[in-house]
Amino acid sequence: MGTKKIRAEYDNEETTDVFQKAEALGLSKPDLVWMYEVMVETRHFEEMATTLYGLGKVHGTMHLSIGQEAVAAGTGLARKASDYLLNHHRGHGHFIASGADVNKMMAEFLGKDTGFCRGRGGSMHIADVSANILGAQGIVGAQMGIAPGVGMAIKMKKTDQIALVIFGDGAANRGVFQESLNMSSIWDLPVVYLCENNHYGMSAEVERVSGKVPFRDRAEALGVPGYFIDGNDVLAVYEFMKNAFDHARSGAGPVFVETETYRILGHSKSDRNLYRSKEEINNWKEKDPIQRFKKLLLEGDVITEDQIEDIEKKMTKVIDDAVTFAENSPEPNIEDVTEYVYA
Amino acid sequence: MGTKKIRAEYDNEETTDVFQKAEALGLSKPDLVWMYEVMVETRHFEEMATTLYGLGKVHGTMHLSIGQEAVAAGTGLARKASDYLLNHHRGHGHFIASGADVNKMMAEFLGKDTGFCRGRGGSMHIADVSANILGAQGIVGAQMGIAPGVGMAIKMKKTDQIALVIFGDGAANRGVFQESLNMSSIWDLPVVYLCENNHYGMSAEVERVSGKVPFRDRAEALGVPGYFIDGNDVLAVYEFMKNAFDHARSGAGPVFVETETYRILGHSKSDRNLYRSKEEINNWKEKDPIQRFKKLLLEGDVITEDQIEDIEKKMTKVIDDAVTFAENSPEPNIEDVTEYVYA
Amino acid sequence: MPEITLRQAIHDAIIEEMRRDSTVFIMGEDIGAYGGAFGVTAGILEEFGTERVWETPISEETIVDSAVGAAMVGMRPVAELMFMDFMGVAMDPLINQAAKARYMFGGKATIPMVLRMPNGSGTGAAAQHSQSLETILMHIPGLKVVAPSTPYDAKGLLLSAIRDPNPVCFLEHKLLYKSKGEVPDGEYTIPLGVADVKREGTDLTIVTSEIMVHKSLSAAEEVIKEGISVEIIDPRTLQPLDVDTITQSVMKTGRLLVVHEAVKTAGWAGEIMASVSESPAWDYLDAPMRRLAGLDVPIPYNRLLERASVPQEEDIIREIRAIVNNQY
Amino acid sequence: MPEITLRQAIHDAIIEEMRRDSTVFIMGEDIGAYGGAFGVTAGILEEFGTERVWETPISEETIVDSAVGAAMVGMRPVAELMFMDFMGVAMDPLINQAAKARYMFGGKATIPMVLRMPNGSGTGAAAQHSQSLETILMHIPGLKVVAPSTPYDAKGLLLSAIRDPNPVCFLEHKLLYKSKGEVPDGEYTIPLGVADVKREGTDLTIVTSEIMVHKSLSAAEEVIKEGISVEIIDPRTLQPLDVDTITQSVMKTGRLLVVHEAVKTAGWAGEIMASVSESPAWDYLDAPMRRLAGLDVPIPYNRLLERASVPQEEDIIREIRAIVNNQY
Ligand SMILES: Cc1ncc(C[n+]2csc(CCOP(=O)(O)OP(=O)(O)O)c2C)c(N)n1
Ligand SMILES: Cc1ncc(C[n+]2csc(CCOP(=O)(O)OP(=O)(O)O)c2C)c(N)n1
Ligand SMILES: [Mg+2]
Ligand SMILES: [Mg+2]
Repeated sequence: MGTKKIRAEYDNEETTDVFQKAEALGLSKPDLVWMYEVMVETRHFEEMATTLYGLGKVHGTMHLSIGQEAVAAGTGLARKASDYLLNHHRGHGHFIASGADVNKMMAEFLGKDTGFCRGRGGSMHIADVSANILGAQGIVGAQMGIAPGVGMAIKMKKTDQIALVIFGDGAANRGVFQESLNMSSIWDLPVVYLCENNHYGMSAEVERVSGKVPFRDRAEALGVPGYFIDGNDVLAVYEFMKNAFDHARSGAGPVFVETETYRILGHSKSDRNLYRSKEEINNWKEKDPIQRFKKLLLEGDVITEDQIEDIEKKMTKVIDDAVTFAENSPEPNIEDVTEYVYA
Repeated sequence: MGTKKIRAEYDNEETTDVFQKAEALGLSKPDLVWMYEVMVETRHFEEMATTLYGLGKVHGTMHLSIGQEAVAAGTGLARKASDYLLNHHRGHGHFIASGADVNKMMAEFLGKDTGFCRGRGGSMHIADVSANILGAQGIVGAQMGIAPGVGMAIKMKKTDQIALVIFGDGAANRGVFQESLNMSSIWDLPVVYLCENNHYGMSAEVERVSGKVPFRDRAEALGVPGYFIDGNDVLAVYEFMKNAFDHARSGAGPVFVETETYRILGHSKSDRNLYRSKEEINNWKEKDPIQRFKKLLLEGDVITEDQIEDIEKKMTKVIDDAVTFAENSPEPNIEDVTEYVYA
Repeated sequence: MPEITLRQAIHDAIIEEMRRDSTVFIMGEDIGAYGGAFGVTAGILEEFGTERVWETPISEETIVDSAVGAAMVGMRPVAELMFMDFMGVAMDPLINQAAKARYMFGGKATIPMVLRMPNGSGTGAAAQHSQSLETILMHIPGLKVVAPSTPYDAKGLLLSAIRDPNPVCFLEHKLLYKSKGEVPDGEYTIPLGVADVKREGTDLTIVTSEIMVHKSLSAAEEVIKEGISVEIIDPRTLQPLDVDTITQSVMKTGRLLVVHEAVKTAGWAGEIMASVSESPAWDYLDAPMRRLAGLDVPIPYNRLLERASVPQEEDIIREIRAIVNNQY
Repeated sequence: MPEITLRQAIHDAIIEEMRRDSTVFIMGEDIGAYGGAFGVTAGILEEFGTERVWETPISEETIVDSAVGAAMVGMRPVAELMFMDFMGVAMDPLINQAAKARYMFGGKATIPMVLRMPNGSGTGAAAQHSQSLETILMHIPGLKVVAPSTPYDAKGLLLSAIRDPNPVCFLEHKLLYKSKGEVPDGEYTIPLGVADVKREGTDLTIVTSEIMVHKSLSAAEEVIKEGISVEIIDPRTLQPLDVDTITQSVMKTGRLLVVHEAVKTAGWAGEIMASVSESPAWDYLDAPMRRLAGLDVPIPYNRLLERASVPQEEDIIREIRAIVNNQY
């Protein structure tokens, strides 16, 4: 068991002609540029996070998604602002793609009072409930347990919202995966499950710790339509997530989308990458989703080299501004430490 | 979802000719009679339990398996005495089919010091670790979590034992199902999973609370070979369980066998059967596994009406003796109440 | 006032809140046609249908997690664990989700949910169906813990619990379901965090809850014959705890006995004693503070052993005498 | 004697026991090539291979359940939860399986297992990765709870824990992993249930464990300058608890302060106070018993808030002065 490699098959065809694909998906040029920008912004945000950590300005640990930005960008475009987002620990890209203010994100990173959680949560727990961002999870998989409840609420309130829940391949091996998908399945809840399969849960290679991959089959065995796609192809991500949202919004019940991608950096700051080869990492660097999409955009004349430059500059500034904002923000008041325990 | 009825298909063909089938399975006439006796003994045990409860002699609650005896009898014959048994709350039949002394079982029922657990456990927790009977579980599904550990131990000790773990359809919806099968799958552990699908988990009809049935598909999605069979056909149970034990013993990893059967009585003593129809119950009474096997045995001339009578009498006596033993046994010493907390 | 059972009082509180507030709903196992393992929710499915009565698979972790999720987006779930012991499989949702979401998210989330949990021994259900684990819940900041002893308290407290903007764990002692008491018609609430003096007395303060309130009341009736006057404080909510009422009483009586069914070691008696120690009542103590609690054992099946493993009226009487007569 | 870190001491205890006893094995997440989240198990996979090092999926419930299963059939698992906070998803195996199997089965099962759990705040890991939940474990009869403060104690206690026939929860404070101390070469054991007097003194007894032992020792060094002599008792095992050593000390000093990082409400300070209350030491108390504990909050991320949420040296000094000077 556990031997079948996950690259067995994809449900999507590789995007080669951006125009044709965009047309088929009903995407405008600004949509395409938006996704590109989100990816670049996320990359800059996380590179800055590493820098700040190196400078001793960030406390604790952090989980970076470098190499996985396409999943967030494609999903972010498919999601409506009214849809709920239940995020996981490696979720900066999803926050940015959901329109979260990077100033408040950066401030939270630095533990400042202006941060999304007023410095209480940190990178792992960014939330903005008023914007339907129900927070990120430090307990691997717990967001999956929470999601059906959000779906139930949506059904009871009869709105046309969706609960989008994001988790990794490692999380898919927690029992709550089955409980959650089963519960959403029996009640046809409007929950979209997005599994970011980046090949590893910390040092655990997905094939070594999973009886069978892809996980899509588990979803199907629970009565939930499941798809396994190339997560570094941002247009494929958009396409399948859009369909998933549409399906769930129509009242037809939950959908499961598994996106194959790769975590380029270590799991967290303490990771020395002893469990995988440099070669493997380098192979995946070749498949960088930003470079890949850039190439498509350039080849399709959607964007020029100059515009690429401008986006680069713009995002450098956005992130620098966020750092300035965060650094100039006050620390929380120590006397307020017991605030927020009870409402 | 949850609409597909579980009687969709079986992996087994209905046994019609007992001789032919027995021959194919390498079963002797005493084997066949043994299974019949186990079923009758279990039925008598449980009917007596009800009587004692009615008389106020039994404390607490109890979970009876009347109508499900074939699963235990077929499994008990397939299991070797050296194999570990991890039982669930509705497990009297499995204990009896594993050769457990009914005197000690009855004494445990009455909470006596001579009971298997010296009166500490009761019907729900009968155990006899020295005989490889690792106890029954009051927390639905927990035995599934324990099973891989037993499988790991077997692997480390390099014995040719098996861990047999028994649970219901309701338990299959707990997350620990997925965790357990996955763990056994990745390490090819010698664990045999036996799901007694009796259509209900308390009042929850299996189709209503399960995204998809049979559960066999979930096992397959975890890389575990899964079978769905008629659990009221004792020879089919034996056949599939024997194959499952052989497979697991050969080092090929876990197997999952789902047996369809039906709980004739209420879930426990407080059940008023408000969630199902009399008609449904009566339909299933027609499929009583004891009557069904008796008919086969008689038709095949394996046994005579007189022998049937004798077995009836023998088992009546065995159970009456057990009651006598239990009633004449002392209560535990109250001063010993704190014994056994620590070793 | 009409006399109803504690079961009925809880049932009424739920159904009346469901009628009043459309965001209130129930979820759990076998709460529909079956009416719940202890019959509390009987008839609710009939009135409200599956839209407000969510009968779940056996998936406690996801049940409690989902209650958190629904609460976070504006609903008021009243979830049920069939037995408090099953907390073991639903602990992360309590410890790390319900209790912490608001704080971690900087006050941005509100989790107005109730988790009902039958607790206690005495039914012959043995070790995995008989525990009283409320101390664990008290130790998790962010959770509230309610433990009523009478139908009146149960209804008034449950109404408050459902309306409270925080996650509230609501204990129901199995042996009290059939106990009766006066409950007024119509709506009334009892605030969380206010203890009730169940009996006034002058010689000794007993702090106790749920079924032990009743055993203590009987014990008090016994010892009054010997001239020992016992005051009985029922905190009703263990978190927040009404320390004032307790210390006031101790300042009057000078003696403290805490009685609980939960096992002794690290049980909540220690919290009461610590609170008294830290309070002005310390100086009024005329005797050591004492506790009478469940033995440090899993609950045994045999009825004699089961009875021996938790405090009984005679044990309480013995303790009262020992304290008052300085015999420890 | 060589000085080694607490991390090394734990590592050595595990590897030496694995060499000595072929039934000892380890299981958990990322304990192989990664070496464990805190590096404790580095190198063990290399020596023993996958036959004795079981690297699991993220499935804590089944990890701990499986440790119970393996232990029940004669193995001695040393399992790891990456953070103690994850107890939430592995609570049923602890509460209802490991702790109860022996009792429920009438003494027929023996569960010789160890569950290692890094606890504590101070690393900026926020609410779900910083808790000290040992009180919960103390409240479950059947479990033992060990909480070392030095490399010497850690090694000797872990050896005893692995050899103990009961389920033992072994706490490792994250901030102590790098702390150093003298540890003799070769095998030695420290029995479970024996406290250690970490500092002798005459005016006040502090009962404390893990990192708070060190903070208390520093505080004691400060206040001795004012002539206040503090005795520091480290129970080392919280269950079984060495009540005698504690009460002896209190009978000498007449004053008790309990310090723990775990949150205050229903934390184990109450158990210490209750034990003293029930003991002959009660009569020797010259001041109310006091506790200094973590605030009743989830641990916040921001470092200033994080620091403020658990006792610091200055807080301990303040408390010592207050008690000794009768200012409360
Ligand atoms: C219940 C639980 N177990 C273990 C951990 C420690 N941990 C944090 S992230 C992680 C790996 C998660 O893998 P995956 O779900 O694939 O997400 P990825 O980190 O790859 O994005 C682990 C083991 C945790 N936080 N919670
Ligand atoms: C974790 C847990 N949840 C709920 C229960 C209450 N309960 C006991 S048996 C049962 C039904 C189990 O159904 P199934 O697994 O199908 O077994 P069956 O009773 O049908 O044999 C329930 C809900 C329990 N004991 N443990
Ligand atoms: Mg991953
Ligand atoms: Mg069933």
